[in-house]
Parts: sequence; C-alpha cells; structure tokens
Amino acid sequence: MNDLKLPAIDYAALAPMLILFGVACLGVLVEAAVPRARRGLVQVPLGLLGLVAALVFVIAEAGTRKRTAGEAIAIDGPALFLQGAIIVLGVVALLLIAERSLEPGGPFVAQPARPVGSEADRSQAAGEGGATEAYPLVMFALAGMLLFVAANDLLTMFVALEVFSLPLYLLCALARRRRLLSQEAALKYFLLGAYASAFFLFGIALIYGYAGAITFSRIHQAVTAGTGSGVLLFAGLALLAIGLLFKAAAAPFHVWTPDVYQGAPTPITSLMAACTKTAAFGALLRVLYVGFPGATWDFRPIIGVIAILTMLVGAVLAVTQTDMKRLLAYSSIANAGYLLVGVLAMTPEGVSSTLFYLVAYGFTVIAAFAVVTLVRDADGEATHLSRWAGLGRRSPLFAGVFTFLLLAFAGIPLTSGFTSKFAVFGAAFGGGQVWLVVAGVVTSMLLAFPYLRVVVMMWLSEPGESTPSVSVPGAFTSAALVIGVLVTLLLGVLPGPLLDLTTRAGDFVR
Amino acid sequence: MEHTVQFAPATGLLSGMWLLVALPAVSAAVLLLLGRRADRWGHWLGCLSVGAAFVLGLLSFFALRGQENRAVQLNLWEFISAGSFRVDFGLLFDPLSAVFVLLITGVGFLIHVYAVGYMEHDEGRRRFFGYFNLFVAAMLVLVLGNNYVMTFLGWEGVGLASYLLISFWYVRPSAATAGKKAFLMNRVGDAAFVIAIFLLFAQLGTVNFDGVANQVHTLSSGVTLMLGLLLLLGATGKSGQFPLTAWLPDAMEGPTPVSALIHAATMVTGGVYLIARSNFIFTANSTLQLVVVSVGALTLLIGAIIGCAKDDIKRVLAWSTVSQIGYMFLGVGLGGAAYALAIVHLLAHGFFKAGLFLGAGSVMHGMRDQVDIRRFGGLWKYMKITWVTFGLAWLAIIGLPPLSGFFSKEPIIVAAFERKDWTAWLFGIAALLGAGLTAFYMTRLFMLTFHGPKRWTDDIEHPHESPPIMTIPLVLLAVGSVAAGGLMVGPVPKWLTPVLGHEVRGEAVLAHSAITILAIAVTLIGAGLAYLLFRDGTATAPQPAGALVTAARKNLYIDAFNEAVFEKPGIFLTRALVFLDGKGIDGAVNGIAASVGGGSGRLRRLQTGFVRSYAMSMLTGALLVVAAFLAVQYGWFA
Amino acid sequence: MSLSAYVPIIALFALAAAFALFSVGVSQIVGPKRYNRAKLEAYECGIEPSPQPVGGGRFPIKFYLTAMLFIIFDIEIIFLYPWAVTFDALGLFGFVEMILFITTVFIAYAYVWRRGGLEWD
Amino acid sequence: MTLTPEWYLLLAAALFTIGAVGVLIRRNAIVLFMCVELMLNAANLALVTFSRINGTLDGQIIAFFVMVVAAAEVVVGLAIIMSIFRTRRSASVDDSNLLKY
Repeated sequence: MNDLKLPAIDYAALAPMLILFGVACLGVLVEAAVPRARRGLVQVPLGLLGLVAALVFVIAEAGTRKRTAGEAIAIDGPALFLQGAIIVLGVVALLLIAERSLEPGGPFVAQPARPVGSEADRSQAAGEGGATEAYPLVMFALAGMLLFVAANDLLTMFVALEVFSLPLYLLCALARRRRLLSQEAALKYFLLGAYASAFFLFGIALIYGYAGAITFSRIHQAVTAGTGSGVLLFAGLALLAIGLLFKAAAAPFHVWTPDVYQGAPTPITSLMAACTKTAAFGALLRVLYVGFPGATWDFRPIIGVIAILTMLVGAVLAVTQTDMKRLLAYSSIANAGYLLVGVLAMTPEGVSSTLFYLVAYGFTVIAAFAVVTLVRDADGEATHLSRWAGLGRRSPLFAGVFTFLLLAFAGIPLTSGFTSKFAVFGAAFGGGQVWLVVAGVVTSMLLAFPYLRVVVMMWLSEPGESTPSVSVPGAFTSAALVIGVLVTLLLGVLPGPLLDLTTRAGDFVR
Repeated sequence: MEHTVQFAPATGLLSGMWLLVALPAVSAAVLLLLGRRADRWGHWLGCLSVGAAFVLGLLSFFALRGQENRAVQLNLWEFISAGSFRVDFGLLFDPLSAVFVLLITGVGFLIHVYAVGYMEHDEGRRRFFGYFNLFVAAMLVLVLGNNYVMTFLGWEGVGLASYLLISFWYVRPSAATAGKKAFLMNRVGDAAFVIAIFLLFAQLGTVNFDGVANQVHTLSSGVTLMLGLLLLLGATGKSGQFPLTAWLPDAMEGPTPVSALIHAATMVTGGVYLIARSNFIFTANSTLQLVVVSVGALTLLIGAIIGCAKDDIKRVLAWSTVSQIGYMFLGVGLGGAAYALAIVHLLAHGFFKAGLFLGAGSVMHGMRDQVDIRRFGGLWKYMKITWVTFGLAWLAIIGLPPLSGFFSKEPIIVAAFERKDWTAWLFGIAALLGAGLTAFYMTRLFMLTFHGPKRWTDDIEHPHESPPIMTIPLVLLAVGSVAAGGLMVGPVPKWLTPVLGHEVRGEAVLAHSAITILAIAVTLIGAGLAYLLFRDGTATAPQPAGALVTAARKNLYIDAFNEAVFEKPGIFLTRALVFLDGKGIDGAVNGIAASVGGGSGRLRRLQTGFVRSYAMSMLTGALLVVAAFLAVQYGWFA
Repeated sequence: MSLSAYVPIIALFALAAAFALFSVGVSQIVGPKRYNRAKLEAYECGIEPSPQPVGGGRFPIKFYLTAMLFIIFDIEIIFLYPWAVTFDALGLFGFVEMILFITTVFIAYAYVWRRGGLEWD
Repeated sequence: MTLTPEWYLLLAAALFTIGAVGVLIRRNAIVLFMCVELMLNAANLALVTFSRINGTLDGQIIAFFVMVVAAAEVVVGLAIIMSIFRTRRSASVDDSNLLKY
C-alpha cells in the first residue's frame, strides 16, 4: 500500500480555479461575518479582485500545454482561452449583477423564501437590500465553468457541470420583481437540468463500460482501436452529447431556455447566455475533438441535423415572440446552432472560429440584456415588445445602441455578428460541411427579420402612453454596456488580433 | 483573359478615398444620434456631406486619370484573417467604381437637395436624411470595395437603409408590408451571394477581385456556372429582376426621393455592378451568359408590358425601372463590348429616371399627393418647369435621338443582334419590342399627366409649381438626361476598358444602320400610338358624370379601337403576367412569409409551459438521437 | 465475453422507454377524462376522509431545513472514509488535502450557524 | 442460472428508464425529483457494475462523487421547491405554468 503514487499537481496552472473557489468561500464567510448593510460593499470588490487575479494567472499560463492533477485537468490553448473568456465575460456580467441604482436594493430579492404576496414580501419588495449571497453563488458558478472547460476526464466534467449548474438554479429564483415567474424559471431549470445531467451521467457510465476508463486520451485510444461494443460507445456518446447540448440550448433540448431566460433576473440571464454557453461549447469541443474524433463520421450527421433543427427553431420561433427576453432567448438558441456548425467543421479552423464566435456573441448578448435592464416602468423592467415601440424617439442613444446590437445579432457587416458568422461558416465550408453552411446562411437570413422588426418598431413608431422610460444607468451598467458595445464594434471592424489569438489557441492537448 | 490583373497602391489624393465613405457615414451617425437637437440644420448637413463626397469623387476621378495603372487600391486594415484566408478592409478606385461614385454622389446630391423641399413638412426629416446618408455611405462601400466581402458589406448596408426608408411612413400598413416584402426578397438574393462568397473562398482561397480574376480560369466549368448562377440570383434580388421582381414596384410606398435615388438611380443597379465587376466569371462560361441575357430580355419585356397597364404614376415608373435594368442585364449578359454599353445605359438611366421620379414627386407635391394618372391632365400650364424637365426625361427614356436614351439603348439593341446564332434574332427582337413598349407607356404617362383635359379630383383648384429647391435639381437632371448619353457613349467604354476588357465587336445579323432605323421606327410607332390614344385623356377612369358628354362618342370610338387593337391582347397578356407575378412569385414570397409566421405561431404552442412536456420533448429527442446513433452504427441508413 | 452482449440491454432500454412514452401518449389521447368530486378525493379505505389538522397537516418548514442540512453534511463526510483507509499511504499530502476539505465544509457550517439555520425557533 | 454482471446492467437500464418515464408522468415536484435521483442511482449501479466487469476501481470512485453531487442537488432542489410551495401551497409542477409560448 505504501507505493501509492501521488499525482503531480501544477498549482500555477490550477490557480485561476483555486482563486475563484477561494474567493467564493471567502464570500460565504463574508455573508456569515459581515453585518448585513456592508456585505455588498465587500462582496463586489472581492469578486472583481478575484476575477482579475484569476485572469492574471490565465494570461501568465499562456502557451502552457499540459495535463495535471493526475490527467484530470488539461491546461491547453482552448482551455486557457475559454477560461479567459469566461472570466472576462463574468466580469462584465458581474457589473450588471452589482448594479444597485436602477432599483432600490439591487436586482435580487432579500429573502427568496418568503411567500409571494405576503406582508413580509411586500415590505421587502419596497427596497430592502437584496440577497448578497448572489455574489458567492456567481463565483462558484464561474469557478465551475473554468473547471468544466479544462476537465480532461468525464468525472471532473460531471462534477464541474454540477458545480456551475447548482448556483445558477438558485440565482434564477432570486428576482426582486415578478417573483412567481422567477421561481417557476428556477424550478423548470432545475428539474430539466437535473434530468439532463442524469442522461449525461448514464452516458458516462456507458462510455466507462466501453473504454474501461474516463480520461479523454484513453477513450480516444479505445475509439480508434475500434475494440469493444459499438452500442455502448454510441449510446454513451449520444447521452453525453445530450447533457452538453442541453446546457448549450440546442433543439430539442432547448425547451427550458425561453422560460428560464424570461423568468430569471436579467443580469443572471446575461450571465447564462454568455458564460454558460461558452462553458458548454468549450466542453463540447473538448469531448468531440479530444475524446471522440475517431467517431467523427458517425456523430457528424446526427449533430448536424440537431444544428439545423436548432437554427430553424430559433429563427422561426423568434418571429412571433412578444417578449424581449424571450426573443433574445430564441436568438440565443439559434446562435447555439451556428456554434454547432463551427464545432462540426472538425478542423483547427472549426475550433478557432467557435472560440471567436463565443467571445463575440457573449459580449453582444450581455450588452443587449444590459439595455433590457434599463427599459423600465413602475413595475420593473418593461419587456413586452409592444412597450418598446417608439423608444427611438424617447431615448435615441439607447435605442441606437440596441439597434446596433440587434444588427450584430442579425450578422450585418461591421459588427462582430458578421465576422463571427463568417468565421464559423467559412470553417464549416472548409471542413466540407456545405449543407450546414447553406442551412446556416438561409436561417440567418430568416433570423434577421425579427430583429429588424424590433428596429423598425423602435424607430418608426410614435411613443405611446405606455412607452416606458429608459432609466439612467448607474456606473456599473454603463461600464458593462460600453464594454459590450465597443467589443461588438471592434470585433466587427478589426477582428484580426482576436482571430489570430484563437488560431494560436486552437490546439488541444490529448 | 490571361492577362494578370494588378492593383496599384493608392498615393497622393487617392489615399484619401476612404473619406468618400466616411463623410456620409459620419453625417448619418451625427443625424441619428443627436436626435432632435439636430432637427434645425440636420438636412443641410446631409446635403453637405454628399456634396463634399461628390467634389472629392471628382478630384479623385481626375487624379485617377493621371495614373498609369488605373486601378488603385487602398487597404485600410486587415479585416478577417483566419489561417490562409484573409480579407482586407480595402477600397478599390478604378474606372468602374469611379463612374459609380460620380453617379451616386452626383445624382445623390441633387436628390438630397430636392428632398430638403420635398420633406419640408414631414417631422421626421432629420431621421430621413440620416437614413439617406447611411444609404449613400453603404452604396459607396458597395462600389468601392476591393473584394467580395466588402461588396457584400455595402450590399447589406443598402438593403438595410432601403428597408428603413421604404417603411419610413410606417403608419401606412402598405408601407410596412412593402418593406417586409422587399426585405424577404432581398434576403433570398443575399443568401445566394453569401454562398457564392464561401464557394469562392473554398475554391480559390481568396475573395479579392484581382485574385479571383487571375485564378478564375483554374475553376472547372461546373463550379464557374454554379458561382455565376449564385451571383446572378444575388443580383436579381437587388435589382428587381425576374424572378425576384415584385418587391421593387411595391417599394414605391417610400417617399419619392427614396424611389428616385435608391429604387431607380443607384441601389437597384447594384446587381448590374456586381455582374460587371465579376465579368471575369461571367465571360468564362457561355451558358452563364445565356442565362443572364435571358433574364434581362424576359424582365425587360415583363416590366414594359406591365408598365402599360398601371395607373399609379410611381408604379409605372417602377415597372419602367425594372424594364430598363433588364436592358442593362441584357447588356452585361451579352459580354464583350456590351458590358460598357450596359454601364453607359445605367448612367444615362440614373439621370433620366431620377429626373422622372423627381418630376413625379413634384407633380404629387402640387396635386396633394395624388398618384393616379387618370386624375391628372392639363398640368403643363400649371407647372411649367416640371413639364419641361419631365418632357426631356421622357424623350430621353424612349430613346429619341439625340437625347441620351438613344445613345445608351440603341447600342445594346445592336449588340443583341450581334450574337453568334439564332438567339441574335430572339434577343434582338425582344430588345426592339421593349423599346416600342417603353415609348408607348411613357408617352401614355406623359400625355395623361400633362396634356389632355383636366380630370382632377374636386379638392384641387390650383396646382402649383414646386419651390426652387425642388425645381433646380430637376433642371440639372434634365440637362443630364439630354446630354449624358451622347457625351458618354464614346469615352466611357474606352475609360472602362481596363476593367471590362477590350472592345470586340461581332457581326450583326442586320446592318447597323438598319437596326438603328428599326429602333427609331418602333419608338415612333409606340409613341405615336400612345399619343393618338391618350391625347384626349382616358375613359377608363371613372369620370365625373356629364363632364365629357360631348367627347363621349369620340372617346368611345377610341376605346373600341383601343380595345380591339391593343388592349384586349395587351390586357390579357398583362393579366397573365400580373397573375404570374402576383400569384406565382409574389405568392411564393408571401406564402413563405406567411408560413414562417404561421409555422412560428403554431410551433410556439409546443412551448406549453408545462415542465413535464418539456421533459417529454427532451426524452423523445434523446431516444431519437440514441436511435440515430445506433442506426448509423449498424448502417441502417447506408 | 463479447461486449455486443449489451445489445439486449440497450434494446430493452429503448423498448421500455418507447413503450412508456407510447402508453403515456395514447392514454392522453384516447383515455376518457371524467372527474367528479369523489374521484378527486383522497382515498381512505372507502370511508369519509378524516378532517385535516390545522395548517393542512403539514410539517413546519424547519423540519425540511434541518433535514437538508443534515443530508448535505452527512454525505460530505463520505470522503473521509477512503482517506481514513489509506491514511498512511497518502501521508502529509492527503492530510493537508483533507484539512482543506474540512475547512470548506466548516465555512459552510459557519454560514449556516451565523445566519440562523440551526435555530429551532 | 448464474447471476452475471449483465443482469445488473439490465437492472440499471430498467431503473433508468423507470426514472426517465416517471419524470413524465408524475405531477408532484418532489416525486419528479425522486425519479431524477433514481436515474442517477441507476447510473451509479451501472458504474459499479462496469467497474467490476472492467476490473478497475474508477467506476466505484465515480459513484462516490455522484452520491455527493446528488445530495447537493437534493438540497438545492428542495430549497427551490419549498420556496415555490410556500407561495402556491401546491407541489404540482403543472401549476407552475406562467411562462410559456
């Protein structure tokens, strides 16, 4: 028993994750020790500092290609890039989460367990300071995501999946306004998320049965050797893919997305749309490119059909949406389809274009949700589409910003939406997936329609009695908005540097 | 086409060509972002920026003449670079883009000035100028880009601006519908264009014009055909050509200056530009050329025939635009020397059609926005300047020598007769027929509007001439309509030679002079027929009872003649075409739009809100995915 | 043993799921839906349901909270057993790791304690 | 008849299926949730069985982790269900139906 070999652990490579977990734990202690009124003041700088420190370590590790902690974690180009992306997007989303000037007490409710409509609930709606537990929860979620994209075996991936999912379920339930919707969103997200992770886990079991191991390199060896039962392999791969596609919001596993995006507090929605999507596609890339490239010819047609279905569902259903957050949710579903097109190129360009797309989309979607948090009336955010009519007259600046973001979603040139779509379609074309490109181009043409409908409505309608006002954003929201819009523009006009970076970062370690 | 195409780097004045795009773009941003603060002076800023761009365009044009290599490019920065693939944000100023720049900024400037007067009472004037400048900037990007991605960038930009401007009077449901239809039809074309770009990228690894031009001969003919057809579909979408015609006439719901600038002079000629720019692809495949020629010939006839049956002044002009662009497609499809002829016609058309639209706008301005030509008549006395300028543009479009339409259209007809085989007769006669029909419907329009008895609605007593700010552009455009063709038909093809290749003329199946005489003859016949039929107004309009009792007999006689000789078959043909257009193509587009909307509405119901039904859809999906994997594994699909 | 022997398992899995989906779907469609008061009442051996206690016969939330806290701390300790078994082999490394693990559990405990999760009233 | 490991796999598949279908046909959120737990445990059973078949310990270790993760999931889930229950006085998932279309 004494010759047990301890795994070598490269602490510098793990530092970003360790820092974030540490900050999250510190955040919990702050909740326990610091008086209520001052918790927010401590939590926000703590969170931001932690993220910055983690980012410093990610940058310092640039160029590393190794597996550590007994092959459980891979630190390579895609992992570092995705970790950096998640951290930066997390910072921007955290700015939205920390905004307290739009609504007295911030976007979260003080005591989520209080029955809706009770005396205590009415008093807390009136402006009691919101739950600061949100900050450690966000930190746990982000730390889980960092681990998720670096996971080099299926167990680590599963644990990371749960580590970032569980806080998100809770965060969904914390909205200050429309609490019934918020709770319902949390319940749906939770039940369906647990359901999907059960599929994922059974997939792990089958793959373990097939390959006799759970690290991606061993799985790859087993797949290329072609020994073992194909049934176990393919059923396992299918179930694994389902778990990941659920988080990525691909059809038909997208059903939770519109409901949850609509019900969750808007800053959390932006976190999910940007960071969760990045993490999910990061993991999907690793599973498909590192673990199962030997089965490319088998899974590509099937996931390709899913990609087309996803693009279609997102584009078609976005046409008749009447709620802004749901519209953005369907747009996010369609974008999952475009990302899948990039993933399925199964070439180095496929990896780099997908990475690029994730960053570009993340910034745009956070900025879009930031605008959603600004359009308010006495009851909180006014998300119904009809309420946005004539917004261009009332607030040309924010309507202009939102128009720009919508044009970016529609893939109009000179926005990041165009360059990123161009990159993934180009990669897929280069990978021989013409059918996916044609479907992608056609649906993106279709998808432009709902966006332009909103643009026309904002600019060409008269503001009515019910047109809500646009609140003056606080410093945090302004910062998030400016960052999101600038990056969207920059990546549309000058995408070269980031494309270079993704090209250099596109190499997985096996 | 084995000579290599090379672009020289920009120096001196030409290195400032980015300003051409930047001026209107910055102005648009200022107008749209400043909001009401810019209401007072916004329209002047809009005019100024386009005027400045025109001056700069002129200077650049002269600078280019002094260059040895008349194709100058300016790579501003690297736009997209992924692996071996690289797209620059680059501009190209060569003879072809130079003439387009002058047309866009020159005619654009006049129309901007006109719009200051036309939109005076519209409270959205500042926004209007903002979109208008946005359009000019995008159009300049379209014609100045040095690769297909840049062209596409401008392509999307003009589409967006056009959509916003068509829907500008959103309160009219018809305007909103028209905007939607224009958008959808353009998207079909855009999708084809994007796929063509990817095809180029996948096959040649470059999308730069020089790179593609130098390597296009390495492509197999199947790929070239595919590429050309995709580009052609893109071009038909933007230019309102068959089969994507229907949006253009509906787009007339926008304000008249929009119709003049976007839907007559510039944007809709984008398709012609695309094909002329891609001449190396189209010349490489004769099947492709035949398709382009057929599209052009078919559209020019469709447009002309339907133009005969419309009573809305702007719709007649819109169908006329469709028909004239058909001539241009015919020209670019014929290849060789006809490329340049198509561009000449495009430029001449830019002048006289802009003049016609602005004249129509002036008439509407004086007649309380009446658009029905059966409700005009005798206006020449009341709006003299409009009458004269409109008349000159009318003579120009029907191709009467020595006005510009003659010099630009007649050579295309000749070129059609120069085809190698029997198709010479087919396309030559189609082009001749089109000329006759053009003369007919334009004369009808002119006579019914300005001459004959007054048939005004009761609320109009004194139609008035438009203010000078509107008439001055009219006069300038009329001068252009008269002179442009004659002045351009010689030098422009020579000027364009570096881009479009040397002039290689074939033998026409008829003598050149015979064709010229024939062309003039059909024009005169068409015009004369229309003059005879419509000099005393028209009876097809519901007239105030008793007003025309004395003339009734004569009118009836004309009607009978009219009906027997022309209208019966004409109406039949027109109805057939309108049916095809309304139910076929149009129906398809509306059908797609409706089915997307309806499908969306139905699919939405699947999102029941019950968590268990979501779980059901997930489980079903999971079973299908697992089953599909196993099916692939066991080769059940193979 | 050939691994293709698992084919029946998968087939059974698929069949069972398909059958279940089928029966659920069919019963939704063809099954009669006639509810009356009696059918909706709780079944208590054919006699009138006894009156519910005040508050709907439900436990105070406190029970759930305490039970939840118990479960989570109880299960966390699962990791102590393998460590205890190989304590010698893991040596100092394992000891430090375990200290860290217990620290995190204690952080959670401190939170629960400070925020009143352990107070019964 | 000998009790080969395959029988355990069969049992795992059956349990997983029962859980997966149970989610569809039950209304009570807590029961739904128990069905999900059943699925997780079915996966655990499969893991342990494969561990035995493959002769490696990995499967059993995974099962340990899964149990802990499942417990955490239980706690989070119960917290969410409880907060909804306190407002609605009902644990039926079909009552939560405000977000749709």
